[in-house]
Amino acid sequence: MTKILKRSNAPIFWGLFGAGGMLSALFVPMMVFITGIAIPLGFLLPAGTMSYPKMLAFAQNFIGKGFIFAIISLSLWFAAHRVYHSLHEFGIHAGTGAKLLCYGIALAGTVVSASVLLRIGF
Amino acid sequence: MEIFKADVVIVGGGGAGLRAAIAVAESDPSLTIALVSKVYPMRSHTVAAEGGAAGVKKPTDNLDYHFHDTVGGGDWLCEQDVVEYFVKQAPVELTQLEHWGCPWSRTEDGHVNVRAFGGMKIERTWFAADKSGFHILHTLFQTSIKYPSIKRFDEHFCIDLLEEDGRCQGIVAIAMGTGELMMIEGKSVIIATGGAGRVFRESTLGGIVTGDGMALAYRHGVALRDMEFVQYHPTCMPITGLLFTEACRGEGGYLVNKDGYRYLQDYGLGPLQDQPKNKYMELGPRDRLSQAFWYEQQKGRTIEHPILGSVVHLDLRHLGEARLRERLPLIYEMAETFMGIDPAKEMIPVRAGVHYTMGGIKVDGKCAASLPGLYAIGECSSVGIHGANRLGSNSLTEIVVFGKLAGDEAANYVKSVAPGNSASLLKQAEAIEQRVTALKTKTGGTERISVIRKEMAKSMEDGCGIFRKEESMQATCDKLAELRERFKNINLDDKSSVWNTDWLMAIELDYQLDVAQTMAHSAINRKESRGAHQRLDGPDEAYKQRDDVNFLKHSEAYYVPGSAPRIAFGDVKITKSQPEVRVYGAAGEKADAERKASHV
Amino acid sequence: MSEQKIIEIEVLRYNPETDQEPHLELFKVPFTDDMSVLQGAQYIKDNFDGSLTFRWSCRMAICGSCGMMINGIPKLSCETFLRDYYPNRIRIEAMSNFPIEKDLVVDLSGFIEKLESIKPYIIPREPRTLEQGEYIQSPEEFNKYIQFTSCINCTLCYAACPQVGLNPDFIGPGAMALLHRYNMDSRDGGAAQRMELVASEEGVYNCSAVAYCSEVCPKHVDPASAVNINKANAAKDYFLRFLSPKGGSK
Amino acid sequence: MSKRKPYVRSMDGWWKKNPYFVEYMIHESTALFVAAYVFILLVGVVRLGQGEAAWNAWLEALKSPLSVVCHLVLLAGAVYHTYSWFKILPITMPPVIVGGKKLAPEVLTGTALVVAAAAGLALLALVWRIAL
Ligand SMILES: Cc1cc2nc3c(=O)[nH]c(=O)nc-3n(C[C@H](O)[C@H](O)[C@H](O)COP(=O)(O)OP(=O)(O)OC[C@H]3O[C@@H](n4cnc5c(N)ncnc54)[C@H](O)[C@@H]3O)c2cc1C
Ligand code: SF4
Ligand code: F3S
Ligand code: FES
Repeated sequence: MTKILKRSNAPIFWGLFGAGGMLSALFVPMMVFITGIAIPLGFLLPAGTMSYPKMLAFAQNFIGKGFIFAIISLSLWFAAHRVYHSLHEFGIHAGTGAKLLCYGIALAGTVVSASVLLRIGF
Repeated sequence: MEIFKADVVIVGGGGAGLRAAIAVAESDPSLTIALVSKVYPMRSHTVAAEGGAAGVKKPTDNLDYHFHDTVGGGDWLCEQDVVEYFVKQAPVELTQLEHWGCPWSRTEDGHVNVRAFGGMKIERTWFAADKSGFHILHTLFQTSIKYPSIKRFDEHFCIDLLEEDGRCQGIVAIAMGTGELMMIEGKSVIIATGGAGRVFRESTLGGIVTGDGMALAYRHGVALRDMEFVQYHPTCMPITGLLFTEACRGEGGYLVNKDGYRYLQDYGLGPLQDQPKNKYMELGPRDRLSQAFWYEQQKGRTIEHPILGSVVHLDLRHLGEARLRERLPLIYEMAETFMGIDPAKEMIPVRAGVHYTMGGIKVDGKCAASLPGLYAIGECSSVGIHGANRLGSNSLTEIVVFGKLAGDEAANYVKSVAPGNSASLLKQAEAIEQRVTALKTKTGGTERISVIRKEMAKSMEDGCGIFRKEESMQATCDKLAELRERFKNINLDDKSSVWNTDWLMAIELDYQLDVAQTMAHSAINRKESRGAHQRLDGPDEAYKQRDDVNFLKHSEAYYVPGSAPRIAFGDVKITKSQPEVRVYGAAGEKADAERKASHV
Repeated sequence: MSEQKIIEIEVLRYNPETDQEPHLELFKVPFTDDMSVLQGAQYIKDNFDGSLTFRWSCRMAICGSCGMMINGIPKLSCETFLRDYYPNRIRIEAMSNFPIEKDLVVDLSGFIEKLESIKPYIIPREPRTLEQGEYIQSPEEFNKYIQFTSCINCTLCYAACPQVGLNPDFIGPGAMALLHRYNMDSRDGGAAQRMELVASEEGVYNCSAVAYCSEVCPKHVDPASAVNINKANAAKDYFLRFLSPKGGSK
Repeated sequence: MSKRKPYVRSMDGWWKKNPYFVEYMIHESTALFVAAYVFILLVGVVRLGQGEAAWNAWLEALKSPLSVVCHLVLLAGAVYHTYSWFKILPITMPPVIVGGKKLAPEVLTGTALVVAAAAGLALLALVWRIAL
């Protein structure tokens, strides 16, 4: 075979996709439950669980900060990758445009969360 | 017409053809090889072989044992010098397959394992679970991809050989995808087209096993040798003919009749053994087992099944599910999907079915046919190792041993010959094109090929079955002559070019009719019983016996245009084994001991 | 013989010399309980229309010729039985994701090229002469690859995989299973050479883990796992390049 | 001239043609649910960075019935994502050999789901601790 093979850059996106998929599979359901259902309804968790000081402290904590960042950014990369693939699957071959849009949003989300978390300080 | 020029043309992409192609490529990378096959190589019928390939492996075994098993198994109709070469090369070639990646089943310590097989004195059958042929074929096919000098013509159907200056110089083929013809020139041609068992009805064979190569060589004046010897396999699935490998018995399966009785002990294969014992009971040779089935049927001791007909039972239950799944996974699945039977819990109904053509294109010990430049290997050939009855697991070994030899021989041969005259070859090819195209386009015929095919198969079964008689064989000969006539009056439904399988099947049928005639006429002329050819007639039933005085001879069928074949007889090469009574079981052991004593 | 029943078989017909596009044709086929879909097709060819075109040979699910869509699902027609569909109508079509040549015959040349491109042969880790005998392989070593040797090249997995349909250049599940078979064989040392293809744009990342390929595989090869395990391998190779000058392929 | 004319069938609507593909599309779509939630979370983080008032407004917004209903839907999507992610785990990771035998896919998926449940509960416990 003399066909010239071009190396795919997919590993980067695929790696982010895999990490995001795994992380969100492990934690997102419980997070949705906590922030979107239990807290608003005052159900199960003590009142004030997510009060400003507590959350600020959490976000300033090294581990807390890392966790929030990882969940947000990686999940976005995961979703972007899947959506990009699904577009292809629906026969929308927008090519680079779709790619830029999908991964662009993920990148933007990553940058925003990183900058906010950094600004919050340690 | 498209033209391709090769040094060596190989017709057939089964185990034999692939092994030959690799041999040519390895012996001289500068030679161009055209590998022509009517199916993708991995679809070839080698794929269906289950049990394994014989080659001396154990320290307790030796080449002499393998030699004697083979020659005795073949009822002394073997070319003994060729058998000597065969048994010597067997382990080498099987090891070569291992090096190429063949996943032979192994022992716990990581060495290749061997299993028992019918008619073999010692375990020497290399196996890859029960998919030995599949793994051999895929290993060879995949390995062949490594060699750039092998140019494949997949799904190309060979319709004739080109002969000029008294030597074979190429072939003409139909590219099935377009329906167009092409000429492939070659300084030598190796035929490796496999067997012809599809001329029968109930067989273990794939749809492609139609004897094409045999008919091609035959029409060019090469003899078809020992064609009357057609092997029935004793354990086939009724109706479909699908095979339950001999390894079922090698692993310890029993054959029982309707009373649950292991009837083989009544047919010179006893005494009864609990554990599988080589050359005893279920591990006797195939011809004997199939004949025993026939006798049981005559005695009314087979099971009469409403749909399946007369059957006996293959009992594997005592082996247990775990062992069956490990050693016979394909068999397990086949019984489940095709018959809805769990072999660990129920017995499997089986009967004898056509399995192998011992005879074929007559070649010498170097695979060369009488037409210079033409070679033949594998099941389509008669190199002389199977005699009147092939031992199970010798033919997978045959395809690699003689595939290699023919490849080397052909590679050598082409260096000595000058290129042919393309223009006159092309003229021949164009004449061939007209002939086969006419078959397709002609109108006004009234015969359906499927009807002729079915009548042929039925007639072959009636006349050339496990046991044979003069009248029924004559009836078959007459029927075949009639069908040859009727074939001229066929009409095809499909007159198109692209992928016209109707057309290809008509050409195959034409080949089959030739091959069937050689079988029936060779059979009627052999007035004795030997190996797979068993007669019940003759003055005072004399033909029931083996007759070494008159028939320790190969039959040779020669083509006579527009008529039945001419049958001649040729000598058998004997080196170190004089014909003896062919006995198995306890009697066999005794004979072995006596032979040893007298030889020392 | 058991009582004869009649089953309706609808066949997707296409004759490139007369048809613009495929169309369905209905046949009424008498059948017995032991008849496969393949035998149904043969019955049609023998008795109704000799021009019906399909591939077959072994009838025992080992040669890999007879794949087709049976009621929309890729199956080997020789081991699929008419009785399981009766009394409903059964529809047979050429395998999805391949161009149709004629009736049930598809163009397999693309698949064959892929198969040839993966170097499906032992590239010896340590050369060995025939006199030295066989390579030794422990049961553990053997078990690592044996499952992937069972592929019969039937291409049902290609007919099942939408990514193959969407991008015909995708190397696809069956060929990847075979590639993995050699990579996992202790006799072989060619994994690095094969990586170029695995990691290429035609390679494993076209797969979105639909996994239907493994679902339809008649030989339980699990090609989906072969493809997906190699995503991780290719990723490792991709990043390793940056770490060591020797690591990874080009 | 060759009379070949291979016919290429359209892929339009392929995913509607087989229940297996419909399921695949549903599980692919769970990414949108995850993304939607993460987006809400991102807004929360931004609001947190903007100070207490902004944060409390975000918390307040989450209390609207619409929000709660939305989160119930998101929860369903996220749980399905977890389920489907681990269902394909057996093909996406190298085989796990236990006692010389490959672990059955069901066992692997089951184990992973148990791990996921444990991870969720651990998270809940952690939040509880922070709360106290
Ligand atoms: C079910 C079964 C089980 C068996 N089990 C065993 C076993 O356990 N051990 C054993 O030793 N033997 C076994 N055998 C026998 C053995 O498998 C065969 O004898 C052997 O594989 C034949 O190989 P071959 O290469 O000669 O032919 P094949 O493998 O049949 O190949 C023939 C080739 O020729 C090509 N061809 C034919 N005609 C044409 C044409 N006109 N134009 C172009 N190409 C053509 C075909 O496409 C094919 O590629 C078994 C046989 C069967 C049927
Ligand atoms: S992996 Fe399975 S489905 Fe795919 S070609 Fe091989 S045997 Fe067929
Ligand atoms: S179906 Fe196709 S997308 Fe991947 S897992 Fe199988 S190759
Ligand atoms: S005919 Fe060989 S696989 Fe079906």
